[in-house]
Amino acid sequence: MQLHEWLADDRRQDDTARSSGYPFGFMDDGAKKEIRRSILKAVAIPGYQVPYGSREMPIARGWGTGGLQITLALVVPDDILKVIDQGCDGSVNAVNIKKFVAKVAGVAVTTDTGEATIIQTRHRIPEERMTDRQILVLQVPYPEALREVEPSEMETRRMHAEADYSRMWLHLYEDIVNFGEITISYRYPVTVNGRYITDPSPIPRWDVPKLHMADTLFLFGAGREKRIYAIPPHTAVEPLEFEDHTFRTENFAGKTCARCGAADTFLDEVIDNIGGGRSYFCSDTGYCDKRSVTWNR
Amino acid sequence: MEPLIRVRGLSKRFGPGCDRCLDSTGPEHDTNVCPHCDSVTACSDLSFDLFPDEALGIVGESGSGKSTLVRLLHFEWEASGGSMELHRGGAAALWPEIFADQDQFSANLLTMSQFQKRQIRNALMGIVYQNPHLGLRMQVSSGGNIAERLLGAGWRNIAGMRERAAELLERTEIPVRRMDEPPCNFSGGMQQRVQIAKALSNKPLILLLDEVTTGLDLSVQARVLDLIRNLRREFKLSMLVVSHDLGVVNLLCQRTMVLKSGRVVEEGLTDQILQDPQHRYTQLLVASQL
Amino acid sequence: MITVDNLSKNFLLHILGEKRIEACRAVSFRVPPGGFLGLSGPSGTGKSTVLKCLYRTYLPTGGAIRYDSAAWGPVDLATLPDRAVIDLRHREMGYVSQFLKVIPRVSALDVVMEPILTRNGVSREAARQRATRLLEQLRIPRHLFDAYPATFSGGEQQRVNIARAVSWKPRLLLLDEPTASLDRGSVEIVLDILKEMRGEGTTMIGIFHDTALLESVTDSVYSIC
Amino acid sequence: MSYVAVKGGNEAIERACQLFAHERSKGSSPPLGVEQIREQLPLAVDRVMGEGSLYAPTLAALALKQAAGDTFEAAFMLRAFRATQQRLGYSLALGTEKMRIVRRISSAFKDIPGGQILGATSDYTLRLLDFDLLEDDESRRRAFRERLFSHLPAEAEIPATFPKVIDILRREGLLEEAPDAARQEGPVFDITRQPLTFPTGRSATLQALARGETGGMLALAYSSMRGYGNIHPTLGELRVGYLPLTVRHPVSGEPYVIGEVKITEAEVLARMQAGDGPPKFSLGYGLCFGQNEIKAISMAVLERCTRTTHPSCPAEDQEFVLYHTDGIEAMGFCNHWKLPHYVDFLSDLDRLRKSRELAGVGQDREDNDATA
Repeated sequence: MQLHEWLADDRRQDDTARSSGYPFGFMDDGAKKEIRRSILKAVAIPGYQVPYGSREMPIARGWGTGGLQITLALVVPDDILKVIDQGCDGSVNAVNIKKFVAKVAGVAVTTDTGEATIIQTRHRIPEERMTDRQILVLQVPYPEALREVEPSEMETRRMHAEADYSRMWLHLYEDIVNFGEITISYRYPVTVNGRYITDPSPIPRWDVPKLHMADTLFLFGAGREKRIYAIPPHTAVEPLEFEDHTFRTENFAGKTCARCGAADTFLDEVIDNIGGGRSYFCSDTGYCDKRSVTWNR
Repeated sequence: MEPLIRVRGLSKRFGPGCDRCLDSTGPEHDTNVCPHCDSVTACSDLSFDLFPDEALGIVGESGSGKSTLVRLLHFEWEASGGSMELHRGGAAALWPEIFADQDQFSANLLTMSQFQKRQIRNALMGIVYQNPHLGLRMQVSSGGNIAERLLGAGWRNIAGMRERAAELLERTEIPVRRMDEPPCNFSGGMQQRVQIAKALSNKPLILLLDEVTTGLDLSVQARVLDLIRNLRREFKLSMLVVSHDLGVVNLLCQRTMVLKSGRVVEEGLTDQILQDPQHRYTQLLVASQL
Repeated sequence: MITVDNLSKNFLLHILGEKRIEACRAVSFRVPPGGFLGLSGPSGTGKSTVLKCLYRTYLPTGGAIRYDSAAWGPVDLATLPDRAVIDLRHREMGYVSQFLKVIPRVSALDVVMEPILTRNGVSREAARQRATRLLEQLRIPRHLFDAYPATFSGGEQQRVNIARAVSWKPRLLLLDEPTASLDRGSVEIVLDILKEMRGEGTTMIGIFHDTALLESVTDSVYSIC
Repeated sequence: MSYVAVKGGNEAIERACQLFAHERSKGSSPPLGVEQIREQLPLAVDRVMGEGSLYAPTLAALALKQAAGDTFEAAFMLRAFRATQQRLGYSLALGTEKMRIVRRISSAFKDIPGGQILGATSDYTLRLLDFDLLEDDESRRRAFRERLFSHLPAEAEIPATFPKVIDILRREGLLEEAPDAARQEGPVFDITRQPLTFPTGRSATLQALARGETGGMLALAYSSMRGYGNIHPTLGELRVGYLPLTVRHPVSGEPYVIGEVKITEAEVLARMQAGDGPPKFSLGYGLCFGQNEIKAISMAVLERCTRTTHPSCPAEDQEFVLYHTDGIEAMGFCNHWKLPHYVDFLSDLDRLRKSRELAGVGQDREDNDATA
């Protein structure tokens, strides 16, 4: 849905939104406007954390209020929404958020990545490559990658302002000294646009390369911590690595999805029985559904 | 020969200050606390040049402003006034923007942005504090402490950094097998030597030494001072040696500046300062040598 | 080469109640290039003070010291900026005091080699050979070469001191009682070395309490009384 | 009227207590039954029982009613009542595998043997005020119950035991060995009989935290979660259920069950340590009375934090955590500032005036020079 298309088309106020007694998109227009302006600033300065007046939502802090506010600020009636948690459409919290947004914005929902115009996600990026007609909204618990080395917000903002990142690099160096490799598993810090060190949200290493020079717009919303930041399309996103200790993703060699046979997706490990037997399934259930339909035929 | 650094009118005041501060503090009043407004004129109107490959001694008792001087030059504290200019030869290639077209000297470094200051400090200066806690991260490996400066300067190869760290630790007589141990496990003398290794990690032009051997045992102090002397000759470093001990300055420096209550009371060749002191306070200082 | 004109030096000791001590007054003399001037006079009349003023360890109170520097042209040592004095000391002026100013923890060989390396920029090996030759010439026992001079006898220390001063061939050499603590044989060796250096054009000003020695080795003598 | 000096003081105090009781009962609404509190405010009752460290739902409900809903006061009354009770004995050590589970989830694995049992929780509700509850009555509730249970399948068989997720990890050697204190044979450290001395053993830490004040523990644990300290917890398992209490029969010495206790247990996995041996996950353990998941999780995080060898922040400093998380001690001391302090304040006043005098405050600074 391009913006100009939406503006040209005269929107009728959808009656489902009115019936819930709440304004379209649950938030008042002032809130939506502020969040949109924060998003624009975030896109203008890739990787920079824009502080914004985060509103309380009917779901708990730490359960996706940041992502929700971005979705609600952006959604238009004929958007198609997909919501996933740990890659799964059926996950309890994802279902809740989807129901809530559908109720207050009257939008259609889907589990098919290709079909969705807005995808709100927690801790995963869909396996399918997203297009320039889609937006991925990531829920963020810790917006500050430097929190690993510096608890104080005042100090981390100075470090960003001065691009004084040696302490973060030192942390990685010490990891290698103590453990023989960089032990960061999720929230692997990346440098966006060659300037800001940014926290990609707790996505596994597996998803980090998908952020680099992508076609789609990535918007990161931290509700509790009141920050919005973005990785615009075609932006360089490089994981912090050393020439002789390069970034590597999780290793699923020899394992395939028990449901759709995929060998190139991030696999969940499920404990079968008390004896500790394991089986593996695609974490991205939408993708797995589509594959298993064709795979089982 | 052109100086590497030109410092003019450097001053630092803590507290509100008043128009009577300057003329009611200083050597003649034997204090740097202003009786009218209680603010402390830590140092006032310090001017000197530091030449390439020169060790300049700064002596004075506590409260004379010598440590303040080092903190100001290292951009740790905001100067209340004065200028510090870098010679074009020092680092023209690194920051063309701080040199107006033809000028030999850069703009005033003290008034630049924190970002630029930190860039310049990282590339140009190394510092060794009297208290190792100020110079080192005690819980991080000593190799890591050295690597931090290299990382700040853009090094991105672990093996390369470890090799550089090992080389520096060897140069500063620290067993390389202890590279991955944190400095909190080391003796005082070793901690100072790790600081020296860290200060030299990305080949600075200027080494700031703030009372580095104070509090060390005599034999350890001797070893550290010899190390500094040899390193200066080997790396052709300019050094600012701050000490209350004339013996240290005599061993390392050709020229010496004597500070008292925040002012320069005398400046000259080190042997002249020791054998033919002019100012009252310098005579007192030399006479009170053990 | 060097002209001293009405040189005077007083000490003002503030900490002794502004006590004024006059060290020397109205000293004037000239030394041609390659010349060797002796300074004579009873002890305490300021001979050492004059040399220290020339070497700028003392700041002259009055008068001028005009010196034709190779690097800087004619200069007045009395008022020359510190930086230039350091450069002259490094490249042209040598000073041999009565006793060796011990640099702790540096071996005898290194003490002699250091000026050669830093001033003449020869290879380490060449410097080592020249230093070894000089020390042998001054009859310093081989087993003392890598020992610290602080532990040597007075004579041995002074011989190392001289070896150090002459090792790098300065243009102007100031000698303050260099042979005072040496035995007869050593004095002869030192004088030969000095004669050799004069042959290569070094200008010298020296103080020798032994007047016979003074007369024999210098071209002219200036007495301070 | 001055606060205490005049004779009428204690009469005033008596009036104040009566006024408080009056505030509770003056409304037009029917008196609040203790059973109503116990049945309809179970989570408040659970919290008060936990902080009061006495498992007595009815007494906790009474305390809540008496304290007009103030959980600090209610827990305090329960704690005071507990002190009057004679200690009859210690129950036998219990494994929580045999718990009668009503809720059991793990965020470490998508699915776990025995399944993720969501049970009764408000976690997934939309926090929208439900205005229908304004006219709640028995007929509406009966209709809701019928609708709820009408289409449920026949009773599903709930397994007697559920395997512990951390046991599976421990079998794979990914978990640190249980610290030796856990295998301690001797009598359990009893914090109600012996004062805490630092560093304390694990049993003392667990007891103190088990009766800690939920809000205080949450604040400290949240500070650690947000970055002060480097504990990145993953919830290995959270269980809510009923634990059979077994004691040794006084005569036959045979163990037998004397009843059930509702508890919440949280097991938190923290990032590995750079300790000796291969890197492992470290374990934080939390358990408290009733259903109080925030407290159980905070307790697990704090229990792990306080075992950090080099504490780098308050949440990792055992002394700081254990001294500041007991609700009764904290609210008591906070309220004590309301006690008269006019004697102490007078000496303060005197000090202040004296030093201002010395500093010459009051006169103009200039003429102060004149007089000097």
